[in-house]
Amino acid sequence: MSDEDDQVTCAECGFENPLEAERCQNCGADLPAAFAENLLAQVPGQEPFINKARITPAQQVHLRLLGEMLAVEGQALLLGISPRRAGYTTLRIGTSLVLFLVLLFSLLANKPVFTHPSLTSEALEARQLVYALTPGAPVLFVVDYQPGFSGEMTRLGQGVLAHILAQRAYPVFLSTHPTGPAQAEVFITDLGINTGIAYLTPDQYLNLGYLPGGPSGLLSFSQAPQQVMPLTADGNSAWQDPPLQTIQSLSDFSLVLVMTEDPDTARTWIEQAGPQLQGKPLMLLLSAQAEPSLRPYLESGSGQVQGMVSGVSGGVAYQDSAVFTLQSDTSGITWSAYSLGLWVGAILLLLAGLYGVFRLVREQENELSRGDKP
Amino acid sequence: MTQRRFPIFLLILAVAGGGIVLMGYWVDLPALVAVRNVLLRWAATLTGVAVLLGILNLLTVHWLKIIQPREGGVYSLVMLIAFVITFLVVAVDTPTGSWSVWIFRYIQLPVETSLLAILAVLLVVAVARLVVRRPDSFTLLFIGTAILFLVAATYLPGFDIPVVRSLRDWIVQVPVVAGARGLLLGIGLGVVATGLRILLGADRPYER
Amino acid sequence: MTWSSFSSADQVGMVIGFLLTLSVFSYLLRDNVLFRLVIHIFIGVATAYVAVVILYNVVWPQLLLPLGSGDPGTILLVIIPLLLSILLLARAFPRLSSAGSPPLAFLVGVGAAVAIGGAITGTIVPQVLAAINAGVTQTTFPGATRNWMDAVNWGVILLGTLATLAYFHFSARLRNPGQTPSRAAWIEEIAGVGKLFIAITLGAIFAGVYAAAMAALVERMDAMVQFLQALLAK
Amino acid sequence: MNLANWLSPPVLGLALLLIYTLLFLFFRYRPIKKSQPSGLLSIRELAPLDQLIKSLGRALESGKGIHLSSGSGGVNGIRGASGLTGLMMLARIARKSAKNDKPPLATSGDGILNALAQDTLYQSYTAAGSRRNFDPSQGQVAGITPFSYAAGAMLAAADQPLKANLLAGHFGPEAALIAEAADRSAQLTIAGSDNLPAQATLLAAADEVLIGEELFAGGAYLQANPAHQASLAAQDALRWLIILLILAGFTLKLLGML
Repeated sequence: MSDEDDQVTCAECGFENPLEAERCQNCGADLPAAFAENLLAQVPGQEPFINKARITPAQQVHLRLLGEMLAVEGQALLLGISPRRAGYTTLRIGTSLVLFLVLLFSLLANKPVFTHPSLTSEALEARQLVYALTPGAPVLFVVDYQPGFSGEMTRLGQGVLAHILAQRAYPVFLSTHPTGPAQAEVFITDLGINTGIAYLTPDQYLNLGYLPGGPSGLLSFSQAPQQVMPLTADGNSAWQDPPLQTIQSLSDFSLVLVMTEDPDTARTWIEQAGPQLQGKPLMLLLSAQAEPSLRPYLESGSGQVQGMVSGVSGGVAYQDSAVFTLQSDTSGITWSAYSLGLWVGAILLLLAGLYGVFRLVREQENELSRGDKP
Repeated sequence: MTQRRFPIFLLILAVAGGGIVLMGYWVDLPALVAVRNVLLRWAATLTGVAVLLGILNLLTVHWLKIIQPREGGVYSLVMLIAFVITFLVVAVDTPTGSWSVWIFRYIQLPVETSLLAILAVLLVVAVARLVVRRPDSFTLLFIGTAILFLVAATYLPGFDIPVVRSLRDWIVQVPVVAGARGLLLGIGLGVVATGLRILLGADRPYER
Repeated sequence: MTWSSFSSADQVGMVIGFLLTLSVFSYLLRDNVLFRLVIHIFIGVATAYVAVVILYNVVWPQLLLPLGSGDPGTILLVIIPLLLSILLLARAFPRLSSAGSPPLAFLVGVGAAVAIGGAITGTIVPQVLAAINAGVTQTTFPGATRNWMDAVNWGVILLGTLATLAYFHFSARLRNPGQTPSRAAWIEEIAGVGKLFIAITLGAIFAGVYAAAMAALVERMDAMVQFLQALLAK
Repeated sequence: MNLANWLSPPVLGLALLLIYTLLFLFFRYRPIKKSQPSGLLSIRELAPLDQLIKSLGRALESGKGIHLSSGSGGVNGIRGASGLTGLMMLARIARKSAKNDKPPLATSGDGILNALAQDTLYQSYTAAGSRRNFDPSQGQVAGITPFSYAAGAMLAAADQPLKANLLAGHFGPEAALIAEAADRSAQLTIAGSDNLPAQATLLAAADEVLIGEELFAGGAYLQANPAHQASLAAQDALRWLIILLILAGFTLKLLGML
């Protein structure tokens, strides 16, 4: 160390700084912070430095790692990545075969084997909200799921959307994802064609397209929808149809319904758009993966979310209970195939866990046997 | 020695813009709310334009792969051809036109749904690797809860075990609410910490 | 549905969809050329679609249309974001890359403010108040045991929330040399309890992700089965 | 009870924000007393980040690079905070491997994050005094929608000679595809996100995962500059304040005083 023991040399430019300085006065780079004396004792074979020298916590971490590395030098290091990958490849191919054959059999047999799920209490609330819609009531239908999740989300949302249309309400589609406009079109046209609902002419719904900017875009839209989204997804002016002229803010919609698989998207709608709703209902159609992290908002009873339907089971239950009958399912997910898939998936996860235990025991035995040899 | 340039202008732009938007959550002055709405609208528009910047970068990366004789250039050529064809069709036919929806329905949807579908297999292998990597009570509880939730979603007639389903309902209404609430509060704290470091000028990622 | 009942566009589409699905599923066997080709086509198509949507929904209505509106107020309000957008797009050319810093600084600042505001007003405060009110409203336990079960549930939720929050406590002190910095014993106890709640919560979410993946797999298998059945029943 | 309007959302929210700011400024600028130099905050062990530091060292020895993915969440809102945290960690990685001939690869699914990643790389290379070997194409956009980004990052991980992949930002469950591709090329994957489904999926798929808010401590754990230290200390202090607030509120409510 330098002889003036109350100086700290800057690593970047070699300038001598007073001990307390956190940044080098010459080039402004970070200075190493104070040495922790007892930490030094960890590094075997190091006589302690002057106790006033400084070491940053990151160097503290490195010293500890160095200490660990020195300590384990003697033992055979178990590599982080186990060399034999073959076991996992066979597991992967085996799982693929089992799942494909089971689903193929179930889809070809096409016999309703599993009983249909029943409506949860929050799905009942959601159904009441849709029943309360008067003809011509504007409904903001937010299609905010990634196209990858369209299988689950179509099965979940088709019953709700058909119910909204059966109430003669006026859905206005919007998305905060760039893929939203096409997703909404696919969703509506599939529903219109397959279910024979005749009143799905273009003037029965509006596709506003993509709202950019995530939370800040959503905040400005909820305050001034007409200025922020003047045009529809395909570029012609949006707001002259009768039910929409009066909409000046989000609270002018009779119901705001958010369809998403990402809890952050749902949370962003709750955080940014919720306060602007002034009591108007906010309903969530959630993928099964988002339900657990959104439940605290439902249970909080602070009225942030009024109704929630989640997962394929929620969609099937909603569709069974609604007053209208959908001639055929448009999403291609029959309940029995899906349920069989879940059961087989659960069994495969259990077997995979057991396989992991078996592999662990075998690796530890090899470890021991390798250790015994001179 | 490079005197670290400290562009005060960028810092003021970030802190002032952010400060006005943040104050708007609590202060209700009409002037502040008006300025805030303008700033939010600009931020939303700029975020949309930034997507174009990202697309330009993506195209340049693939273009460089084509002109440099590195292998993998063919894939980049295929990507650029697919880009040009789709861009022309969707631009002419509008994003919700029949051709555009055709491309979306028969090219983008099958690939994305299949990418998610193969996760149903990959996650099974991942669970096996998890057990080897971390054989402790946390993993046991994690896999056990997952299996219980998958099984409790549906039942074969005659095989219904009511206790499984009411156990699932209790778990999803009590421990999961508690765990999720704790996690969300924690993540909220982390987000506030990260955001404040930027608004107080301690972190300046925009500096060159 | 027989093959002829589909329009020719749908027939071509179903063939392409079928082949693309098989190519992606082939990744389960091993990474192969077909999979990479399909992925690059997918990236090209997805990117192009987004580019056009941005032009239709952002650039045209919010940057260019107002210019022609004639009223100076809106024109002024559009000039600044238009300028910032041009500076931002200058980032695509390495020579001008420092020009793009002002819009980036503005976006980072506003983004941070929306993050803080959203996190506090949308998550931290409502969840703190919910934890206090312990609003266990929808427990489905019948009649008499209701208030006894509610009390237990309120206790478990309160304990779980606080233990999970305490699990993440980061600060630690160097208790004895030679060991890593560790936390006080009582914090480790609470963290141990929190760990159980985290495992259960993440397990429930993992089941949700697996169910979503299973729904996608069933949908893809069903599409392939429908395609083959339609083809064979020509 | 005027206590109730104290707990009204706007007042409580503003109070928490002001308290946090004061705590941060206190921990940031408090004088470190001469008597206890070790009063410096140290952080509990975070195994995923220790693995990252170890693989940084191994990457230097083996001449392989590190791939950092800052996700596709942009810089807006909660997703943006996790993306920006990813960039803070990129700064540390870039400074450490500035002299390594295999520079770090920084992919993202968003134009802003990519521009900021290029700035961070430029900043770190200049600070490490080797601005010459900074090349902007180290920061790449691999895809613009979340799934096309995951597919693009999958191929980037498979094609580059990498030692480890650090996924630090906003992801969906499709990030498990990146972890799978990395595992097939015998690369280590260390992952952290603000999104809970991604955390649950990566807990199984990645080799090391930062759960809950551990990602947000990544900056402090690696960077060790005083601002990050102070922000983490303030975060912990506010955590216990919230725990006490909840306990106090709950008991008062039970006693019917609230």
